[in-house]
Amino acid sequence: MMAAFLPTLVKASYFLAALLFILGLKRMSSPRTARGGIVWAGAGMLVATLATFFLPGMHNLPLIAAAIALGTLAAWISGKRVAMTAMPQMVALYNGMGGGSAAAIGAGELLKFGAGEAASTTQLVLGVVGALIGAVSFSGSLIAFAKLQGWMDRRFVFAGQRFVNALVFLAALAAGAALVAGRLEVGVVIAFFALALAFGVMMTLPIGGADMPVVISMYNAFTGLAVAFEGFVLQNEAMIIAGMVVGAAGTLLTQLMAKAMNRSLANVLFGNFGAARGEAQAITGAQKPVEAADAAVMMAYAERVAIVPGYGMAVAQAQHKIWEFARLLIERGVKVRFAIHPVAGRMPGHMNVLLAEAGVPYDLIADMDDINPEFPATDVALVIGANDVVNPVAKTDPTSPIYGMPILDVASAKNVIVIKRGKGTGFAGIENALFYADNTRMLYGDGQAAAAELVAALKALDGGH
Amino acid sequence: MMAAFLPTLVKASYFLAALLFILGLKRMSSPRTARGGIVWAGAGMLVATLATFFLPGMHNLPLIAAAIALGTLAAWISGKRVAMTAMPQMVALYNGMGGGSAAAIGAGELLKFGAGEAASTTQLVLGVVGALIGAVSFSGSLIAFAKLQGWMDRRFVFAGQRFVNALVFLAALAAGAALVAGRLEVGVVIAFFALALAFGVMMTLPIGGADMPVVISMYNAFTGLAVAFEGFVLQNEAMIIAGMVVGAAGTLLTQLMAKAMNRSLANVLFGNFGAARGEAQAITGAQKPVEAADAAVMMAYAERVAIVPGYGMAVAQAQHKIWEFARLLIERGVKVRFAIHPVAGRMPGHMNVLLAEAGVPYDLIADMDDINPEFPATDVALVIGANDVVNPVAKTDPTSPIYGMPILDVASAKNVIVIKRGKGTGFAGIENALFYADNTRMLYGDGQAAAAELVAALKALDGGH
Amino acid sequence: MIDGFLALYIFMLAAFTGYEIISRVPVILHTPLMSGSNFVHGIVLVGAMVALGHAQTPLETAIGFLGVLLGAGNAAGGYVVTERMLEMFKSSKKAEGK
Amino acid sequence: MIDGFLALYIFMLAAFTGYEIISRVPVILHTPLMSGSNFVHGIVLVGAMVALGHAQTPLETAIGFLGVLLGAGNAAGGYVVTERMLEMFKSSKKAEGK
Ligand SMILES: NC(=O)c1ccc[n+]([C@@H]2O[C@H](COP(=O)([O-])OP(=O)(O)OC[C@H]3O[C@@H](n4cnc5c(N)ncnc54)[C@H](OP(=O)(O)O)[C@@H]3O)[C@@H](O)[C@H]2O)c1
Ligand SMILES: NC(=O)c1ccc[n+]([C@@H]2O[C@H](COP(=O)([O-])OP(=O)(O)OC[C@H]3O[C@@H](n4cnc5c(N)ncnc54)[C@H](OP(=O)(O)O)[C@@H]3O)[C@@H](O)[C@H]2O)c1
Repeated sequence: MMAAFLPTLVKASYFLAALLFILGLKRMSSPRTARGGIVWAGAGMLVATLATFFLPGMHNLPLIAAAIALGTLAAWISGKRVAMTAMPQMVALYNGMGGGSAAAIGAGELLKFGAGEAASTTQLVLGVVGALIGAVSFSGSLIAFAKLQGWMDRRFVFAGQRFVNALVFLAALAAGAALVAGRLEVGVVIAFFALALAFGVMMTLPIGGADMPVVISMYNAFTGLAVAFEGFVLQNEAMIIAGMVVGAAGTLLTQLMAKAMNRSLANVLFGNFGAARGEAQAITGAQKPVEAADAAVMMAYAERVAIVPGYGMAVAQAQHKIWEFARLLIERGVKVRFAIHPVAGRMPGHMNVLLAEAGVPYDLIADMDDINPEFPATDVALVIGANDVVNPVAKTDPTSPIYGMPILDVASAKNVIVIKRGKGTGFAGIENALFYADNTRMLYGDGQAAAAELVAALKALDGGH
Repeated sequence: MMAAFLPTLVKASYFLAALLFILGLKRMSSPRTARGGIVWAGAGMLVATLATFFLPGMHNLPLIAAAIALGTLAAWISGKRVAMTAMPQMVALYNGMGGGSAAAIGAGELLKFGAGEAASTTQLVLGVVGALIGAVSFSGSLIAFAKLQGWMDRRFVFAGQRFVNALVFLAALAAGAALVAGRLEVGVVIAFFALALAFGVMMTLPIGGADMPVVISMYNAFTGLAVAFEGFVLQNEAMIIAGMVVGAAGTLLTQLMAKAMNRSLANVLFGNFGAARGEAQAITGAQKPVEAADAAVMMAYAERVAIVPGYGMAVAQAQHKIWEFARLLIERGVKVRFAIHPVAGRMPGHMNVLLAEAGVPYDLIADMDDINPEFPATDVALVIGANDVVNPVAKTDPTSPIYGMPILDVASAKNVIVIKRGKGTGFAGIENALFYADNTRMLYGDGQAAAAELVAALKALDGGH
Repeated sequence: MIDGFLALYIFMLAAFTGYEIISRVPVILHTPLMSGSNFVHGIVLVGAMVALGHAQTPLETAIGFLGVLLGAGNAAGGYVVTERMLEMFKSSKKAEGK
Repeated sequence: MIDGFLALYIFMLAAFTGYEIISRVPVILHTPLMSGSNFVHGIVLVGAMVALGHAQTPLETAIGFLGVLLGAGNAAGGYVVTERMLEMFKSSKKAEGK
């Protein structure tokens, strides 16, 4: 219906937009060109949006402009204000909005078809499927947002949960089938969307907050597909292509993210990972505490120090203090490097983002493959709030849930100092043999406070200036 | 015109074919899966060809079957019989046939449009452009074939050649424009094709035989584009997609091939590379000959020997004798490896193909990056028929045409023995400082004969058994 | 008019394109790239604009308005967040380019 | 009916697909891959069959016959040659897979 009215210039704008999206994503997937990528894609979006105003036969132009202004303003401000560490939930929120928009398009078209507008079977089927996926992505993403934001701390698990979820999903499918079969009544449409939205919520509830980045990536791929399918209903090539590209790219990205965490997607979705599990493997020995002053002295007179940050540094927001401490060491002639594990923290690149925020220059940051061979020549490895990513069990115990994940080999450093608050486990919920090793000393305390003590101790060493 | 009559099953076959082509190419581009790739693509071709017989409204079915049988038989037999080293020219030949087929489709459609069949401007334009490209690829590929086959040894160069070529090309364009403008008379069609074919010939004539792999790859991309454009005229999605994929892949491949030879595509096409050039840089010193018997003794008592084959080994068909010699060395406990430069010979993978043919197991074959660090610990590097790929000038002389090309670092081996017939230069036509180095000895003679002498000498050492 | 088969071809090609583009991405770019592709499907805004532009009943208008609002949020929010994240990688530019 | 813009989209996506697929190929596979893609455009045979199948005048029939002959040669020859070349890489399979 739409394609026939599209004047050439609008069509050309859409083509340009699709091209810029692909080129932009291509650039974003390489570190050297990543920053330009979003600008290219942004230009494409601008062109396509502006061109759409010039489609013939468009009514409600002021209303459209108002809705755009409102949505843009709200998202822009929230996106600018939010803290760097809250990025994953913002992505979830905006992604959910996209899914909702696709679902709304689907709803509108279904109502029109119900009112007698002609549609091919393919359009009807894809319209329904797109609306289903979009609605699931909408409500699921909102739950993911709420969890990451800390509004919903608990994981909601009950017996027979999977069975109930499957029932709701089948009911949604049945309602969709009724729509395709021609029962395009308002009641059926409402039931269909209610069921789809409910399924999105229920599917996301039992998943632990730390698994959310993977789940958000999956919903991102969902929204892409929903957009592609609704694009077919509207016969809009730019939507079809952009949506499908994101659908495929997002699916692969989801798998890559799960793999980086040494998990499978099925395990993330249904595995109830992070729930209380059987008793942890017993580890002999004791944790040996150390005072901040002693730790500071050890590092002050070391030749090489490697700092290994983890999720705890993010929680404590200790990156600024740690960088201050590192700078003091560097002034004393100590060779300091930051060692980053690819899945340290709760989202890929989490540590890089935090350290960049604190102003750590990039040449001091080493990734796993570069620094692992250097640990044996390192005098002190300072672990701050990292746990799973330095757990030797990943190499030694085949029954461990993190078995097989490559780790930062801090255990081979001459001395290890670990900053954490107590005996808390990490994301995987397991004991860490590193903390009991002979060459490990524990510096208990909140990450930021402990780092501040180290700084103070070091300054005292230099005569308190 | 065609799309409307396509029954669903035929359409589905075409879709399957396009999918299999892409998946097949994907597999072919990774060494582990390459062999399966061609089978996948072949299955796609079979499905699409069979399905086409079931298109409604097809006449001349026996004629079609006869033409297919004839073409398949001739190509199949020639392709099976030809020697492994003649592969590049066979690819040229078959590629030219594809270009010719696309041009024939274009000619047929142009005649039909002339006879009053309706066509959109886009169809007309793409039909003409596709026919032009196809015809150029056809005649150009045949010249490439003739040159590689040794039927046309000379490079045909004359003053003002580029100017004449440009004129012919412009004339072909003008004829094409006339066709697009509606002058679809048989005379114009004939003139158009005659000019296009002439341009293909003239463009290829001045290019040296050794540059042909790159040129063939370019014509391969051309044929792909021609097929895509004629596919649009026929409204056949499988042709459009397969053609365009090959067009893009072939373009990139052409660039990669040129780059592997340290050349630019423009340089290949217009550079007259390999023509007589200014005097070679003077190299002091003399080539020091060695007898086969002495060379054999040196290697018999060596610990490590690296064999470096080049184009001369292919010319002399010396791979079997060399492998026999290497086996004798291995029996004596010498560690032997073959060192392969990526562009040794006259086509990428040339040496790998020859050595595989002779039965050399793959774990004895090392590529450049692996073996270069090992040359200093190598007692004897035996160079057979290689020249440019071991020329140190590529590292030392910025004015050299091969400057910047990575080379096999044989000069750092303790001793170097070079088998070649005399003082002939290699593909780049330049002197080689390696042949004058203190630790280099020249074993003059045809590659196969010299290898046979080495074998005989080694057997004599062992007491002539 | 894009019929079923044509759509299938476009779906297939777009899927290959998306898949191949991502297949070499390093781990630290996973989050920004997720955000970037999240922005790209903000093109849904264009479809929502068309839906609202052709809405006739009040219900259709309301749904269309919601669609445009959400779509604009997807696009704008996706852009800002991605841009901010990639900005963080600024200092990495030289080091990563080696 | 595939109109101009739709063709443009398909061209663009197919080009990206082809480009991305090849962009990581090792040097020793250049020749077999050239040969393999040469085989793939042998699909021109299908178009030539249609042309001959709809030929009416003797000239059209002759041109169509030529087209099918050449197209079949492209497909069959391309297959045999590629298959033979890749066969040579058989022994490499294990070593390369590492
Ligand atoms: N990066 C990703 O994309 C991603 C996404 C999802 C999941 N994951 C998973 O998350 C884990 C990441 O490993 P990780 O080593 O970074 O973290 P972790 O294993 O989760 O360990 C974090 C440690 O920090 C300590 N901690 C918490 N708050 C602290 C504070 N305020 N001050 C000081 N210490 C504090 C905790 O011990 P105390 O309680 O004793 O202080 C805890 O042992 C991996 O298992 C990974 O698979 C990663
Ligand atoms: N692989 C590709 O894709 C490709 C494609 C096109 C061009 N090229 C270019 O080709 C060159 C390849 O280098 P290369 O080192 O392999 O070869 P080369 O530089 O061409 O040298 C070949 C040498 O073999 C000797 N030779 C010829 N026939 C012989 C015989 N029957 N017995 C013994 N020796 C014989 C010749 O010297 P005598 O005459 O003294 O015997 C000559 O110096 C590079 O410049 C490359 O860029 C490569």
